[in-house]
Amino acid sequence: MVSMCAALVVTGATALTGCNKDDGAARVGSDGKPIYKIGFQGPLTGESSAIGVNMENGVKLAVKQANARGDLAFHVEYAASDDAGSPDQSPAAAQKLIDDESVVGLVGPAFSGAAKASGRLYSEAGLVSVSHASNPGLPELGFRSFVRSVPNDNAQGGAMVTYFTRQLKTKKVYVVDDKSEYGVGLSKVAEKQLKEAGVEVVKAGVPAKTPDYTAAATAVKHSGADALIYNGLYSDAAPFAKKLKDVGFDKPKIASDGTYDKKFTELAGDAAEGWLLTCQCLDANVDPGTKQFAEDYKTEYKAPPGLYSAESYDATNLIIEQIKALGGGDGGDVRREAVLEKVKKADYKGLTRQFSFKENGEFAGNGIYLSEVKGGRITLKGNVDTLVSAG
Amino acid sequence: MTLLEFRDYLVPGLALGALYSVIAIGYTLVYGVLKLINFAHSEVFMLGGFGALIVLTEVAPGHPSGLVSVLLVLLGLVVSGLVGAGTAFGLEKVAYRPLRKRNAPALIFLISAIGASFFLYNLAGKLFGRDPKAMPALFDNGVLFHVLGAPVDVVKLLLIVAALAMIVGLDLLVRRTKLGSAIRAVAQDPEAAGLMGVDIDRIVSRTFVIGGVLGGIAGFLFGLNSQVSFTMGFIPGITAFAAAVLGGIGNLRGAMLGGMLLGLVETYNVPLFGEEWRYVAAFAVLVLVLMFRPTGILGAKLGRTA
Amino acid sequence: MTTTLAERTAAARPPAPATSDPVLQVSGVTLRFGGLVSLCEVDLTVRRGEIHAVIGPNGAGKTSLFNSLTGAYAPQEGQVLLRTDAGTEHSLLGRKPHHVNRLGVARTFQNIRLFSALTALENVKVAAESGTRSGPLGIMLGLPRAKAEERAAEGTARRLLALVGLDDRAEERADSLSYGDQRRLEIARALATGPRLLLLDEPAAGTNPTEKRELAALIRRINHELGISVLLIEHDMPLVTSVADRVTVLNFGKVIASGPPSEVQRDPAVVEAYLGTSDTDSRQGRTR
Amino acid sequence: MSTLNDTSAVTAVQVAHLPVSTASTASTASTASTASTVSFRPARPSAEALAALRGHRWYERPRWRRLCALTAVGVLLAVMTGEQGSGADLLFSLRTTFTGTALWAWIAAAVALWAIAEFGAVPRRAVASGARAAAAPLARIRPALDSSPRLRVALVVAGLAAAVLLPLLFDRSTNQVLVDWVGIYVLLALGLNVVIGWAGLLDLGFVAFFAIGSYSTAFWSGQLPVKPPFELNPFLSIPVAMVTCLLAGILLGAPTLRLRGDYLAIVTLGFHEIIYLIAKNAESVTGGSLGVFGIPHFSVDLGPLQYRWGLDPLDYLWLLIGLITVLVLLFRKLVRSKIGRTWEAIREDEVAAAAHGVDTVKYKLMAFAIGASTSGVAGAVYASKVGFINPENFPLLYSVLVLAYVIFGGMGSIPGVLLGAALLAYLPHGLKDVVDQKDRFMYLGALLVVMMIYRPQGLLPARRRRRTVRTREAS
Repeated sequence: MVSMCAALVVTGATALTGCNKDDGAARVGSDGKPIYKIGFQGPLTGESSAIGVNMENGVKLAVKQANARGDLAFHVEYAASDDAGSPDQSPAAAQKLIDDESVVGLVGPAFSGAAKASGRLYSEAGLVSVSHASNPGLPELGFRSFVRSVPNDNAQGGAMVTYFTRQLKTKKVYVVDDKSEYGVGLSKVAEKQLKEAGVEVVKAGVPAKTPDYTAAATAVKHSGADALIYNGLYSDAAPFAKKLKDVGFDKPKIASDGTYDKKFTELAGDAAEGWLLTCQCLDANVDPGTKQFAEDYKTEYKAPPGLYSAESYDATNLIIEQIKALGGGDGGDVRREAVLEKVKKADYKGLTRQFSFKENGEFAGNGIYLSEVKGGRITLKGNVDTLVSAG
Repeated sequence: MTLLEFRDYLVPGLALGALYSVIAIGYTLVYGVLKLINFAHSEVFMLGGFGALIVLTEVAPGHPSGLVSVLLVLLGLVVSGLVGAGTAFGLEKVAYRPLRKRNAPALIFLISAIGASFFLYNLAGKLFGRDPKAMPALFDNGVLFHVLGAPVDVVKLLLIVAALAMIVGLDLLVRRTKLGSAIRAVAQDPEAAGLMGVDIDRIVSRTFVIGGVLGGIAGFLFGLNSQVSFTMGFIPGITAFAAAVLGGIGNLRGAMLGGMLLGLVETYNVPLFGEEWRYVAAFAVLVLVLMFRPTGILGAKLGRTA
Repeated sequence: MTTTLAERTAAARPPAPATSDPVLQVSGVTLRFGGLVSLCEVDLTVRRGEIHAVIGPNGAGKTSLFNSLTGAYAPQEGQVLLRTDAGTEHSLLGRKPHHVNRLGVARTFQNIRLFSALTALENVKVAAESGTRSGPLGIMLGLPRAKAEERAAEGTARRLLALVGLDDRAEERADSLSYGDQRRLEIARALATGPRLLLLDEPAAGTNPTEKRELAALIRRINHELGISVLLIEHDMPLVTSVADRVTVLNFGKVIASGPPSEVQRDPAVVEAYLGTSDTDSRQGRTR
Repeated sequence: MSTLNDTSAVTAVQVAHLPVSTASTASTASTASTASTVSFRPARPSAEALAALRGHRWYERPRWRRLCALTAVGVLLAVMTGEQGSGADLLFSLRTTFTGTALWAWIAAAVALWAIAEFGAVPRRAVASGARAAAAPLARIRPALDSSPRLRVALVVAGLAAAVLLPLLFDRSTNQVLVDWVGIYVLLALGLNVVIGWAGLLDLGFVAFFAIGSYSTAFWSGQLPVKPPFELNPFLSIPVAMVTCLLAGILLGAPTLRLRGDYLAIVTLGFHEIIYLIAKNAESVTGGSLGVFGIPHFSVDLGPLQYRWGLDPLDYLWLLIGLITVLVLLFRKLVRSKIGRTWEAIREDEVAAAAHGVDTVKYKLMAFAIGASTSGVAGAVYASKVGFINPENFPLLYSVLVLAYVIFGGMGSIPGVLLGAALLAYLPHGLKDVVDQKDRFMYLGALLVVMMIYRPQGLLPARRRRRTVRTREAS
């Protein structure tokens, strides 16, 4: 009864207020140039804040440099919105950016769960979200403003499997994930493809922040598997690697992009030696193309760039490029819808790779890189496909 | 699971159990004297880990061995114990004593403790950075010897030995010293103890400090076995609290027993049901035990059994 | 079983003369705590309509006996039978306290256990309503039965407060009442559950002589006017002799004498128990 | 001589506490304690004098101890507001703080505050009388409300009108927060208040029922891997979620409610963890870590009356306000009935309650079930509003948070719980632009501690509890 009343009230009130859509009125700076904002949504607090901060710093650096170059007819500003990496904070975080009408493009959401919880809102607002979330199912959910700036996990999981089956000829693989949405998604891909290749699979979930990895490592050792796949973040991969070394598991080990971070080698020390790492990303610290970026980043934040810092930097520049192309500051039509259209059709050469997108927002192109930890550093072995065909 | 496999989980299980025991004692001690759950004990543990981490990062050379290793470990133990003690002392002084003075109900303590816990771990995250840190290498973690064929490495041995030493030391302290009998007196009947001339404030404060030493050292040991981060207190804290309840909260030996039991249950759960059910196994055991023994395995009195 | 006191008092039964018809029969009850024997083969019969006193030195097991009768303790051996007016028998041992109460046994406590933050009226109402049947849904929806039950309970509570002389204190918090008033409030609260047997645990402890006289009168009224049998623990011998029809003496958890007050007082075993050495007293003190 | 010494020691101890208590009462400005401030004031000089007489060294005397304490607070604040730490250099933040100037500003502020409080009699008096004057009208509100039901009704109606109409003026992101956090958590706090505030059961796993409600809604909308026998109209999922949670509450409560307070706390905490892990691990049933996507919005389809809830948070906000209003009315009735009285009796003395025919387990179970079904409602609304749930929506931390909200507002008091939950749930979002986002929970924690020290009874304590706290403090 009451809910019916509520419903009536609601209908009435919506009719009264109408809908106040943004009509692209950009704010203007003191020098008369318009101001456009690039938003970032990701975990700035909570468990995964380290990754969020990596990305945020990349975005901030790109914004800062874009303004500093002085060749733009507009100002770029940065707008942060923290979702703590969790879906429940995501709608509010997204809405905050959507409500700020000068935000015309977004880097993020960083995580798949958060992307799912806020995708409907961004789609409604027509605000393009250039996301690093790599869960394969995302483009199928029908978010029209979602584009992915990295190859999805099908590609990555596939690359791991290809390398194991074709290069190392493994018979039995132990697949471990951290029970996060990210890890589980990757493990599913890997399991499916391994089984298709006729390889025996043992699957296990070891929740992130497990206080002691010894038991899990012992289980790996007893399984008799001749290779291990770990899908999770470096912060959990490191103690796991230590315990694997302690129990004496010396078979090939491969880990996903969540582990691809210099901190993995710092945390795990000797135990990281010999681990293989796949990533859609290039290591900004070693790649020649990102050398300048890495130096700037270090000066700015007193720390080397981390996972996805460079990709976020690229994604930000991608959006700025499109604003420029739309004629931002020269009376061009820089509304969200226009930016969305432009980004979806973009073909942009960033520091890390070439960016272009399929119709459903999926990243077009491939390129999973394989690296190895050698002498305490992550060294690039090369593109998985080329490695396998060469071997 | 073959017998061979069964064997290999024993040492890790005992080591984890020893760690839980030491943390659980911190909960149980405070519960014994104040009848309140010191929810912020997990942050004492966390800060103990950070204390040792900071000092050791400053002093540890690249690849120490031999006597240097031993000294470094001792240094870590001392520093983490001191930091833990200091944190617990401050915690009592700021978050609990004012409440005690006005005779606040237990729930108020709980919320104050939760607030203190939030404050401390987020402050640590802010000050020291929010990504995990590894303890500097203090020794080469190789297998030392085998027990019935099961390998025992340095970290696990250190965990078990240090925990046992602390437990035995604490048991002696509580049973043999004047401070110990004062603690027991306060645990049994604070009013009567007060009338007999025991300075309750001082005893409560010292109880916190003792629990803090244990908690801080546990943080260091935990960090050695895995790594240090600002959120590292939460899970071991909850588990150790469960262990204290399992054994009978307020009961020292109960806390040790409960800790050991949960450590073994969690470890053996891995080959039996899979790692992802770790806490389900732990809590299922807890609920089952409490159904049949509503005050835990050994019952709930610090004064009586310790 | 769910008849409220209101209905029972409304029936206004004539004062029940003490008959040989037992309302409570305790036989061979033994209660141990670990190695300590708190009650040892206690036999006791309360006849319908009588006031029966249990006396004994401190630690003789009187309160343990009450706790055993009301379901708070579970004696290892023996039998406790409650006989209703209709003659059906209920065994009380092993029943939950609230169940024992529903069968018609109410009690007060030696160390007053009122609901201290509730008003006097609310204290009595809680007891009066414990047997009523309306559930949360009925109450939240304001069904007529819930309202009627609430009104009935309010009426009973006010009547009982008047009976014990607290009607002008109804809205005061229980812990703000004087000690004597608290004792009487406990009695009113116990009566509100509509018992056929009332257990009073040292109701006169800590009261002054005037209050004691009033209390004796109150106990007699409860017994005569409401027709409720009373089992009474009391140290105050004048009070016991003035109200009790019969007395049972406990010492070291054993019944050492039983009979009318005048007889029991002359019993040599009783005299010895009361003049016994302080040594035995203190030793027994611990069993409680 | 020794007797005299003893008594003076006692007085010294008592007196020594006074300045602290006056400080606290002045800051909370509560009515009850203003009176005590006045009567205790003349005792203060003698605290110093007595401390001197008893041979305390200078730094042990109250005045200097207060200086130390204030300076420590200053340093702490400097550390709290300092630089964010860096991943590479552990001591970066501390080093910058202790070599920077902000530290000295904080310390100077602390010392100045101390000096004014200790020596500046004039400004102190001015502040005190100003605070009293400011607090006087506030202090009169409560008695006025207590005595006049009409005023109370007017206030409630005004509050309700504000809650319904004000969101029209807010931007959508505020309204998102108002739904996702404030509305939902007010509902949860209301439910938990029944369990903890009224029945006195320490439940540390309350959000588990929120999860069960959400997943039940997902189930009946056919989005889980396990399919329902038939799909329900999304709106019907509210009562269904309620019943599901009710049953879950009874299932959990029946075997465990005999446990004493702290044991119950850990068992409920464990229950939460188990529900969370089942949601996470039982992939074939719950969808596991990937969560459930595509839970439809509510819709009403009754002939002429048709409405579909959509992406606009306002719709859900009004729905929540409606639900909260109904629940408040029902709960009010409940707590003033025999059930409320019986809960209170059980809280006061469980043994006595049982001895008077109260089936204590039944009543506790009732509280548990009512609380659980309330959070079932919240779960259903949440799942439908966001359309996506996954286990990370229900971490253990949230159970603890809801508990903090209830106690912060005032256990057992409906207005208190509404206000407390609304304020605290909004705070982290309100603070977003004020303090560094990463530090929000640090400030929240500090606020909780300070609150518990100076106003443990909560913002708007229940009437009866106000009396209890007062008598306790007096004794």
